[in-house]
Amino acid sequence: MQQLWLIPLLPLAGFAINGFFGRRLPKIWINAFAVGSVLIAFLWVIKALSALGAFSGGLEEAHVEHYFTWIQSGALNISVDFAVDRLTAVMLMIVTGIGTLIHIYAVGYMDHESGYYRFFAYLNLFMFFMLTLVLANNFLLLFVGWEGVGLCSYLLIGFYFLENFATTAGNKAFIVNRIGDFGFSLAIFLIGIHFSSLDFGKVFGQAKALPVEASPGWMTAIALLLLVGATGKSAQIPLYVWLPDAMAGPTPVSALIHAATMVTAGVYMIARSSSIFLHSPLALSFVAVIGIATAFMAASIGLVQNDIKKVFAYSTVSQLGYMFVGLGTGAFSAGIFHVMTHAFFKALLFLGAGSVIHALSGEQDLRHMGGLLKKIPITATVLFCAGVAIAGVPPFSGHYSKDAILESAYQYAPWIFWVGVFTAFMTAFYVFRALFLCFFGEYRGHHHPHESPFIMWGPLAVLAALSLGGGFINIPKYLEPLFPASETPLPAGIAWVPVAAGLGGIALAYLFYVVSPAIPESIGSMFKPVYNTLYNKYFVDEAYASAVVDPIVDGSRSLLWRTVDAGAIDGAVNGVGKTASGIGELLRRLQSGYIRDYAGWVVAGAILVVVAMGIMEVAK
Amino acid sequence: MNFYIVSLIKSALVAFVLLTALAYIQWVERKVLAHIQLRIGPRRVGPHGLLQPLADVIKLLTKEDMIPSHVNKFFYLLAPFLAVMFALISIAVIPFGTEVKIGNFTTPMQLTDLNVGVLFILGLSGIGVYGVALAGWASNNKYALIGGLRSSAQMISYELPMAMAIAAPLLLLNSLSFRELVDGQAGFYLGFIPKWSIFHGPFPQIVSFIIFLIAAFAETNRVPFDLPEAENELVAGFHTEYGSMKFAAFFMAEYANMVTVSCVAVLLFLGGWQPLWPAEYGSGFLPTLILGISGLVCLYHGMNPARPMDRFTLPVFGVVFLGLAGVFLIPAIAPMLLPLFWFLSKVGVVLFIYIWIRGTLPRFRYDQLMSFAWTVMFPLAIVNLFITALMVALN
Amino acid sequence: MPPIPESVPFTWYLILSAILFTLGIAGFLFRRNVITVFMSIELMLNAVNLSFIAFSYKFKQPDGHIFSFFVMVVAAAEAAVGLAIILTIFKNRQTLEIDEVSSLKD
Amino acid sequence: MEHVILFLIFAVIAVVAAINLVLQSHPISSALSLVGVMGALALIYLQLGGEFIASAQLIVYAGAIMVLFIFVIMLLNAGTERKMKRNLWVKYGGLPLMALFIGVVAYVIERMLPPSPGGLFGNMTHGNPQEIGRLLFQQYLLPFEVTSILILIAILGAVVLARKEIE
Repeated sequence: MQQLWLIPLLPLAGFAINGFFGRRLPKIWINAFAVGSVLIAFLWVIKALSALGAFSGGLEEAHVEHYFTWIQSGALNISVDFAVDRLTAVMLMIVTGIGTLIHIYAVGYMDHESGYYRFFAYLNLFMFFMLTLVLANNFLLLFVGWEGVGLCSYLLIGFYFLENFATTAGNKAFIVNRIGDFGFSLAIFLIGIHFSSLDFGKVFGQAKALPVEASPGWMTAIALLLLVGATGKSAQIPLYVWLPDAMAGPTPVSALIHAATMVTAGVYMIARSSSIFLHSPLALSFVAVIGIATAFMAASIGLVQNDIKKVFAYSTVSQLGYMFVGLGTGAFSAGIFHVMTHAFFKALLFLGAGSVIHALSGEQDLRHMGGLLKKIPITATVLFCAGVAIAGVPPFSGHYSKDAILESAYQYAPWIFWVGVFTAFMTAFYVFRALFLCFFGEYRGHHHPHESPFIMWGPLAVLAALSLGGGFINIPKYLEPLFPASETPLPAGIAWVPVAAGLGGIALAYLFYVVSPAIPESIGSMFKPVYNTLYNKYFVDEAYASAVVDPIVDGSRSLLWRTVDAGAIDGAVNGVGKTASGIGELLRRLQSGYIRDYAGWVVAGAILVVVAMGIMEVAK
Repeated sequence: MNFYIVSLIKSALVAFVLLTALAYIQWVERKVLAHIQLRIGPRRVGPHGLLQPLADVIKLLTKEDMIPSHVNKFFYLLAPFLAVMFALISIAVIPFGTEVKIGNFTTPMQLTDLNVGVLFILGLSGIGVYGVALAGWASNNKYALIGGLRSSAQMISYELPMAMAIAAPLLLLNSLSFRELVDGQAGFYLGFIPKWSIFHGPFPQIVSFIIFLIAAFAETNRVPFDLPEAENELVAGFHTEYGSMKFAAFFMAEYANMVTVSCVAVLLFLGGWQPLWPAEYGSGFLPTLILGISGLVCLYHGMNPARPMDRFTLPVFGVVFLGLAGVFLIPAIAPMLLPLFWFLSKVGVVLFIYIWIRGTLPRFRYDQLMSFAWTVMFPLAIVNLFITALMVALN
Repeated sequence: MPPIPESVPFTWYLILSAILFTLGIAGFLFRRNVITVFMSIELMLNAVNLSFIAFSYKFKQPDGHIFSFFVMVVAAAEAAVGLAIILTIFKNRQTLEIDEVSSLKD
Repeated sequence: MEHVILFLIFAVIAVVAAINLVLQSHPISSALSLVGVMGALALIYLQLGGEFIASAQLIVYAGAIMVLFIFVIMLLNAGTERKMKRNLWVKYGGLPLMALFIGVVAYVIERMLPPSPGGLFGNMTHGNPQEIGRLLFQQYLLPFEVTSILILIAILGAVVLARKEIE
């Protein structure tokens, strides 16, 4: 026993303390509990993993810890137990590690915010659920964590609940996720039906036992439903719309939840249930297609956004798409690899953006930035580190994970590869567009930029180091025992293409936004419709609004509310009330208030019983 | 049927002795009080007023038995009856000595050896309240009512420390039957310290003995706890409205209770009829010695009398005493009489303490009385009980 | 007139207890003085105790005694509280008539 | 023989006292008759071998609870109940109904219980304090403790209820 339960429970304790007493606690204590709990959790993770030999080539098999039986009904026996295998180990390291850094960062970032304790309470709660999700050894417990992180993301997106857009964004995220969770829960039911267990070990064991070619239809159904869930949580087409709005939350939240950890839950889940997906090529191809489509679309939208966080948000979506491509093309380990590296550089990007925003005291619009290179050099440096990482410039982390994905994509279907490459090009372009707009040229804002305190750029430095060197952590190799990787490098002819795309994107961005800023405007006016389409995100929100939201709203207003609720339900309720009061009107006469009457009734009952017994005796 | 006859004889005997004793205890009390207060006390009726009790009884019997018009007759009459009845019943489980042997027929010196005798006594003392309370209530008289209320409150309050104090020696001796209790206190430490429960290991019960005594005073409404009949505040308390024989009944009840309580004290704490020092040091000859000396003294005073009457009375007493002294020497009877002697002398001592304290101490105030019961006696008794239990458990 | 048996038939105890219990009920129902009603309850409790003791005599095991002991203890607690309540009622309404304390219905 | 006679004596005392309890119009009389019932029952307990329970009956019930009752009656100076005319069927139907009830119960008891060796003094020795104590402090320890707590609460409640409000 490695006392894995401590890992999620430490943040939970932090949440409890801050949530209940935070209002009265001084800031220093809040920081101590919030950051301390996560930090200790991180250290504990390291201790447990090293004890399990995760760093020394051990942990080939999953290490399971059973705590107690949760639900015992019929054949279904769901118990609360945590498991650690190499996949979980990677996720654990990412979640707790990045989490710790971001907590520390948040101490500085949220310094002036109101609701300080509330923020950290939510953040700790999120850590708890995320760790539960990662550690869970059965689908139901995973679902608990899944819903929990959804809840926390809702709470944190709506953190500035006084602003309207924040609350609406929170609602949007929550509702859209419901759709995905609906699919996920259906999948869980199917699994429960067909495997008569939700335990990972049992389910995947049985799944592996089945012959791949003759896999039953319900397997595909399960896989597709799981995919629905994953698209919800990991912001893939068609459910990605919530993620960009989610940037309404504080930047550390965007970094932790909407870049590094939570949104990768879908990837993790699919990778976790790989043995189900492997039995349904159809579902796999769905994953790949959705992934590449999302990647491309989001990247193209990202090209023209002016809000720095929006840009990074869309980049997140598209990177997630990359991960899905990895998963869909069978390179699960590559997907996870990209999860890790992406966690590094995207967290870094967001935190850096946060640092910029902090420096400009709230300014998020790229058009009001510029020339900040001198003013906030550290932030600039780390942001450029992240930029090169995400652009896939060798030998930085993004390069390796992205290449791994693209390799398997090429194996799977060359067109996916080419689209991926173009996406990579766009990625590099818009990221550096943002960076150049932010740091080069003339300062177009009217604030007085100031460099962030150490407590903020300290974590940034660490993340920068990681996103530069993170690529040398060979995750695919590490995950071999789980996902037998097919290492077939790109044919020499096109091995250089992705790198070239990345560098090309950077170069183009430099040309457009540093050398001659006139060009983009002219292009923009030249291809006005395209620009508008991109700028309005392909009008997806509007489409959803007219296609889904409005009908539902009208329908519920007219049908559900006026007819069903007011008519049927209220009628029934009132009817029940009337009946009850009518009966009560009759029974009221029983309650005369005279104790002797009550006693009389009791005695009458007793006499009845005795007489009945007497009669029975006679009857014998 | 033998059983019934024997019981009848015994109870008749006990009743006679007890009632006489009650009368004479009162005489003794008057005498002792008198001497404490440097008076002489009764000496008109009979030699040294020895016939005074008889005279009192006759007076009380022959007085007009009047019933006030404003009382609730039934309860008014019932109350003294209850009081004296409960007081007298409780003597039934008190053993006075080992046992009587006549030929081959033996019977214990006790009306009935109930093996929950102690509980029986406790129960009766609990019920004993009714007499007083009813009397107070039935008299339909403020003073009487207050007296009745006071006494019932006081009795209930002192029941607890008393019970606690009794429980401690029970723990030591591990029985509820008086006879076994006394047997449990036989023997000596180091050959001369008697194993009475006030000296008994592992935890001598001196504290609980004192608590018991105090509680007993309260139970029997004696000075310094005689609030229910505090003359100077309540006229005569609960028996204000009672006269003649009914008053005498309360009087008897009070003294009977005294006797009972003293007997219980002796049985539980003072080793019952166990001698004060071992027989090999000649404890067996103590009664002979005392009686003999007192007989001789009487004879001497008879030779040269202070008053003319003494010339006839004192020699008679002297002869009687000497005769008794002789009786204690008869080997066949001695083993029966010795325990009786020890028991009675111990009871006498306790009774004397009663009288002594009455002669010495002033009366409590009512609130003092209650708070004393609840804030001093009760906790003390409980603590004592715990310590005893602990000690017994540790042994 | 049947001959008197040597030992008391076991059922007699139960019947006695039943009679007492019924009398308790009667007292409860027909009396109006709160205190008397309370005492009728005590009477019923006693009746029940009797049957407990009788049964534990029949089955030769003391558990019945234990139970009736508990009944007594609880009755003591009940008496303490109940009498306190009665005192309060009297303090507030200057009555012990159970029928005048009927504000429960409104 | 004499056992039965004694039982009958006590039983008659108990029943008469109980009837008196019901009929007497003054609370004090009822209280005393209840004490009478309890005394008689205590003796019957003795016959059934319940030495401890008999003593407890005397000490706790007769000695403490009923004294408390009488105490309260005296304090409140409760007078006799004023007669009030009952409705007819209670007046005339009550007694027969009770008789019927008792009859049915007796019948049921007689029918249900097989004849068994009856009550003799000293025939059962399980009721002695040692046994009770052993059971009470070993097998029934938890109920015992709970009851003690209950009593504590009751005491507090009584104090709170009966104390005079401090203005």
